[in-house]
Amino acid sequence: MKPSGRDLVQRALGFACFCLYFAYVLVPILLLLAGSFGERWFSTLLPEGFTLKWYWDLFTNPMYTKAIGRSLLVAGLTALINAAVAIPAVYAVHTLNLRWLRNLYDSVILLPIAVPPIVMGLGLIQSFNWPGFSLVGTWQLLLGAHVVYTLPFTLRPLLANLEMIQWNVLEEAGLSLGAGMPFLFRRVLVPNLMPGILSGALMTFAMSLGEFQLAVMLTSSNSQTYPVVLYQAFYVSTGFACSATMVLIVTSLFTLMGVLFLGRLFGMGKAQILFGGGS
Amino acid sequence: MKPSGRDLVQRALGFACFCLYFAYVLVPILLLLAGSFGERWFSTLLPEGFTLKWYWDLFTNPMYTKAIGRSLLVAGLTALINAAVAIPAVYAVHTLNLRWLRNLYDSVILLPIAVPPIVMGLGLIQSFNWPGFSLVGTWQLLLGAHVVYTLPFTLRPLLANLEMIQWNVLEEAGLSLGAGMPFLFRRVLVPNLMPGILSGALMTFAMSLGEFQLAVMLTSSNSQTYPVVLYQAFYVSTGFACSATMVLIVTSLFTLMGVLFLGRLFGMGKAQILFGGGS
Amino acid sequence: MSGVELRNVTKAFGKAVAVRNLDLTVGKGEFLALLGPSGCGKTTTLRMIAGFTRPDSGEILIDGQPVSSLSVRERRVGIVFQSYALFPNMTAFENIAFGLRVRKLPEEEVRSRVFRLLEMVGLEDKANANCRQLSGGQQQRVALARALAIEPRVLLLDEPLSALDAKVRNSLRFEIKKIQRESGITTIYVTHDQEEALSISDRVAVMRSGQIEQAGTPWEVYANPSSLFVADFVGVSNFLDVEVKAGGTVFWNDRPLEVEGAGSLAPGPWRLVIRPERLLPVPKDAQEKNILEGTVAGRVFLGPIQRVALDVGKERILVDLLNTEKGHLSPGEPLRVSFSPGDGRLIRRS
Amino acid sequence: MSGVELRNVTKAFGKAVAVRNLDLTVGKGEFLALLGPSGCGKTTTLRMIAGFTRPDSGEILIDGQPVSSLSVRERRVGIVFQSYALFPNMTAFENIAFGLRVRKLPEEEVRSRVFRLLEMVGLEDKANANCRQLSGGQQQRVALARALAIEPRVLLLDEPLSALDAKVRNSLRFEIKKIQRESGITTIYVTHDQEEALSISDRVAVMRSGQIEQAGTPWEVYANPSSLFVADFVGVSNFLDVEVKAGGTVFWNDRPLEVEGAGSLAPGPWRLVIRPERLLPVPKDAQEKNILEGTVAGRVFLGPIQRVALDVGKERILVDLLNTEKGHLSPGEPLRVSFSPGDGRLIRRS
Repeated sequence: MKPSGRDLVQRALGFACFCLYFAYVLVPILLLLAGSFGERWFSTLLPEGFTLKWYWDLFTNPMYTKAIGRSLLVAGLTALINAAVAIPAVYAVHTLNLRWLRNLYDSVILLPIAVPPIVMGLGLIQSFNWPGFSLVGTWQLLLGAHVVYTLPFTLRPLLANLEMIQWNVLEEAGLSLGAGMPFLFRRVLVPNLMPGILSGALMTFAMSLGEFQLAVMLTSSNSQTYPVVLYQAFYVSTGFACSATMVLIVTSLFTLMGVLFLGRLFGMGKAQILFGGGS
Repeated sequence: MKPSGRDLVQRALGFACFCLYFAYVLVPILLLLAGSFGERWFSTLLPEGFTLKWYWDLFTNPMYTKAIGRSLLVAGLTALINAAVAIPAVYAVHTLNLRWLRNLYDSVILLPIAVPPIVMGLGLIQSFNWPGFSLVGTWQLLLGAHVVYTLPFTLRPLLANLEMIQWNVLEEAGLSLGAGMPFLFRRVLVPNLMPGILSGALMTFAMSLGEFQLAVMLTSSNSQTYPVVLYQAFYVSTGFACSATMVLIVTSLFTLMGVLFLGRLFGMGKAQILFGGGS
Repeated sequence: MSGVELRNVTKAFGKAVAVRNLDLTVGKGEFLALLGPSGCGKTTTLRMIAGFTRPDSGEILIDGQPVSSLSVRERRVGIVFQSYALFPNMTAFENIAFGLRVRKLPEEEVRSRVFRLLEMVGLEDKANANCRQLSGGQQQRVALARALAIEPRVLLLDEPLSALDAKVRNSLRFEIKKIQRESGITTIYVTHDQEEALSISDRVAVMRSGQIEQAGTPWEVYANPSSLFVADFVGVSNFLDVEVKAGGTVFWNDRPLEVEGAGSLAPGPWRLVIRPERLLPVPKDAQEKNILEGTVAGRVFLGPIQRVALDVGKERILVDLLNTEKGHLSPGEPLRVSFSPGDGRLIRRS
Repeated sequence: MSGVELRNVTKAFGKAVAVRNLDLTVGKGEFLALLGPSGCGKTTTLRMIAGFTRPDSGEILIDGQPVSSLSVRERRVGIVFQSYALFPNMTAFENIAFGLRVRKLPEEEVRSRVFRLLEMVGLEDKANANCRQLSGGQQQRVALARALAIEPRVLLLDEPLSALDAKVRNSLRFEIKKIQRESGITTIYVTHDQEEALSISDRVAVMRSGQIEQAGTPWEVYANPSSLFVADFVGVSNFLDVEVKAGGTVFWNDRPLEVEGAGSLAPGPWRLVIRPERLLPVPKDAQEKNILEGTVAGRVFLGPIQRVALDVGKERILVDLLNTEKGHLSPGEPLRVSFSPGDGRLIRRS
C-alpha cells in the first residue's frame, strides 16, 4: 500500500542525491588515481601513458616521507590526548549531573562551530609568538591546536556511549558488589566504552591527519605535516601531486580499516564504531 | 558517600581539562580582540594604544565587504541545499529500512573521514579544469564542494531526529486519520523535524563560513570567500588582521544566536538544537 | 453484515509465515480481543486490516465491503498504538482535531466535536496541554479520542495499555470498554495479557503460530479451552494426567474421579484440566464426589482471592479461595476440596 | 536483632522532602515490600539503605550495626535494579562471578558457586550467553543471582519486575519469593504494584509522601486499612458515605447497617469501606443482616473471579464472585448481597 506515486518520486529524488554525491566525490578521486600513474597530463581530459615514477619520486623525497611520519605522530597523539582528556570529562558530566558542568560541556561542544580554525590559528600565532621566544613553527603547538579543535568529536560519542550503557546504574551495581573504582573502570567502564573511544579516536585521527589550515599557519619548513607538503606538490607537477594525494587517501582508508578491525576484536559492529555508542 | 578521594582527583582532572581548553581558545581570542583595537603591536606582549582605524579600513575596503557577502551567500546556500537533499534522503533511509540504503547512508557519513578536504579540493581542480573550459575559480564550484563536504553533518541530526520522534509510527497514525503525504509533511514532519533541521543548518552554515582550505584552492581573486581574504590580511598589518578576524567571529556568533532565537520561536530548547533531535 | 471479515488470509515475511489461512469474523459493534503470545501473528493481522500490510492472499472486508484496493487513508479505520503516536508538535486538542481538519470540517464543528471527545476521555481541562506534558495514561486517552474523532468503521487497538503502570492500566481498561459500548463501534483489541483480554472483550480469539486456536466469549474460552495451549495461556489451570478406562471411569493416580462426558471418549491417556476456583473446600464428613485430600504447602495472597498450593499425594494442585473468611490456611494444615463432574475438562495428551 | 532498621531518617533534595522522620524495622530473614505511588520516597529509602544516598539525619542499622560510616562497597548489600544493570561486556556467568572475583575467591570456588546460582535461577544452559542475547526475564534472573552471589546481609529490589511482560512478571514473582524463602535473606522489595506487594511479601509497608502510612502483613493491610489512602491504593474497595448516630447505628442513605465497632465511634460522617469479595449473594428470602438489593449494571470477567457492578439506589457498588457457577448475571437482573458486621471498616471522612 505504502509506495504511492508521489512517494516513489520522493524516493527517486533521495536516491539521485546519493548518486550525485558519489559522482562528486568518487570521480575526482578516480581521476587523481589515474593521474598518479599517468606520464603526462596536460591539455587533455585524461592523463596519458603509464608510469610509477611519481610514486618513486615521492618515497625517495625525505621532505615527503618525514612529513607523513610527522602527520601520523600528530594525528596519533591528538587521538590519544583527546581520549585521556575526554574520558574523565565525560565521566564527570554524566555522573555528577551538575547544571554548570553541563553548560560548560555544551560550550566546549559549541566552540568549533563558533570559532573557525582560521581564527584559532591566527589567535595562536598572536598568543605564542612572543618576542625572543616563539612556539609558532613547532609541531607541538599544532598538536595542541588539533587537540582543542577535535575534542568535541571525541566528547560527543563518549557521552552518548555512557548514556546508552547507563553508566551511573552500572557503577552503582559494581559498587554494591564490592568493586573499587579502579577495578570498575578497568573491567566495566573501558570495555563498554570501547565503541565510543574508537569512534572518537577514528574521527579525531582522520581530522588531524587531513587538517591543512592550522598546519599551514602554525608549522615551519622543518615541522610541516603532510597536507602542507602535499599542497606544495602541485607546484612540482600534476602527476607527482596526484600520487601524493593518493598516499593520503590510502593512509586514511588504512586507519579506518584498522579501527574497524580493532573494533571487531572487541565484538563490535561497524555501525557501532562509526556512530559511536549512541544513535 | 560517592565522592571518595580518588574520585575527587578524577573530577579535578576533568575540570582542569575544561579550564585549559578555555585558556587555549579564549585567551587567543581575547588577544585578537585587543589587537583589533590596538594602534601598534610589535615586539610587545600586548598591543599598545587605542584606535578604530583597522575596522574603518576593513569596512571601506570593497575586497573585504564583497568577500563577506559572498561567504554568507555560499554558507546560506550550502545550508539550504543540504536540507533539501538530506530530508528526502533521511526520510527514505528511515521509512524504507532497506539494507543497501543503510549501507549507502553509512558510506556517505564516512566520506569526510576518509577523504580530507585537501584531497577533495585537488580532485575537483583536476576534474573541472578542462582545457578551454574551467569551473575552477567560480564560487559555484566551491558551493558544490561545501555541500558535499558538510552533508554528513546535516544527515546525522536529521536521522537521529526522525528516529527519536518515531516517524514511521507517526506517519501510520496520520495516514489512518486520512491525511495525505503532503499534508503530513507540512503539518507533522517539518515541525517535528525542526530541531534536526536547525541543528544541521547551524553546523553546516558555520563550517562553510569558516572553511578555508577548499576556498583557497577553488576560488580565484574575484570569487574569494572571507577566510581567504582574511588570511591575506596578515600580510597587510597585525591590527588589520585582528579586526578582520573579529568580524568573522562576530558573524559566527550572530548566526548561532539567530538560530537559537529561531529555535525558541518553535518552542525548542538550546540543547535540542545544538545536539539535534537525538542524543 | 459483519463489521470485519477476514477470508483465508495469509501473509509471510520472507520465509516466515506470520498469518496462515486465517478466517475471522467480527460482528458489527462487537469488541473482539486478539490474544496470543508475541510472534503469534496478532499484530500482523491488525496491520492487514488497517492497510499497512498487504496480505499475500485472501480477502479482507470491512462492513461487507472488500478493502484490498483501498489505501490506509480510504479505509476509515481508527488506530491506537502502543507508543501513543501523538503528534508531538500539537496540543491534545490539535491531535484530536487532526482527522477532522484533514476532512476540512468547519472550525465550529471541529471545536464542538473535539470538546465532546475530550469530555468523553475525561481530559476537558487538558485541551491546550502539549502532549509531551501529559502522563502516559493521558496520552493514550488523547490517542483514543483522536482515533474516534473520524468516526471510524472499525477501531483497532495494538497493545494500547502495555506501556502503562498497573494502576493506570486497570482504570483505562474499563474506560475503553465503556467508551466502546457507548459508541457501539466495531473494535479489535490486540493484547498478550489474558486477564486484559478476558475482562475487556465480548469475544476472545486466541492466536497461535498465525492461526486462531479458539474463539468464543471470554467465558467459553476460559471455561472450555479447546486445547492445552489455550488452557495454559488463558488463566491458571491444574493439569492432571489421567487414564480414561472403557466405560468412562477416570483414574488419577489410581484414584477414581467422575468427569462429565468421559463416557464418550476413547480410553487411554488424557489430561484433566480444572480451574483452581472450581476446587471447593468441603467439610471433613462431606460425601461429595471427587474429593481430593491434601496438605497445604503454601499460600499466595492476591487481594480478593488467595491461591493455595495443595499437595495431594506427590502432586501439587492450586486452589483459589475468596478472601471471605478471617481464618487463613497455614502450611501443613490438611484441606479437602472437591469439584463437580461438570467442572473438569478432558483434553487428549499429545 | 533486626535485619534492617531505620531510625528517624529524613532526606530532602533541595526543598523537596523525599523521606520524613521514617522509622522502619525489617526482621532478620523477613521479606518486606515497600509499596507506594511514584514519588512517595520508597526508592530514596532503598537507596539510603544501599548507601547511594546519605540521609540528612537519622540512623540506619544493618544486622544491628550502624552503617552511616560505611561506603556502598562495605555494606554488603545485594541490589537488583529495574533496568537489570548487567555489565554488557560480560556473559551471564561473568556477571554472577563479578562480586566473587572482586573478593579474589579461588577460581574453582567461583565456578561452583556461580553454577549453583545459575541452577537456582534456572539458567544453567545460559552460562556463556552474552547478557544482551537474553530476554528481559532472563536478564533479571542473572541480576538476582549476581546480587545473591556475594551472600549479602540484605537484598534490595527496586521495582525489579516492572519492565517485564505480564506473564513473565507473574512467574518471576513466585521464583523470587521461593529463592528468598530458601536463602532466608532479609529482603526489601520496592514496588508500586499492590498485587505484587501483597503476593510476594511477609509484610507490606505502604508509603505516602515520605512516611509510612501503614505496615503489617498483607492480610492486615488488605483487611484493615488504617486510612482511606491505603484502602484505595491496596486492592479494590467500595466506599460508602455513612452517618454514624449516637449509640452506634450506621445509616447509609437512610438505610440502617450494622457494623462492628461503630458503637465506640464519635457520631458524625464516616466512610464505610467494604471489599467487593466480602459482599456475598444471598437468596431472596434470606434474613441476613446488612442486605443490599440492587440491579446488575455490568460484569467484568477477570479469570477466577467476576466483578459485578451493582446499582443500589443511586450508587454503584462492586461485588466480586468466584467463577464457580455456570450461570452468569446479565445486566438488568436483580441481585441481593449482604456483608457481615465484621467485614466493614469505618474510617473518618476528611
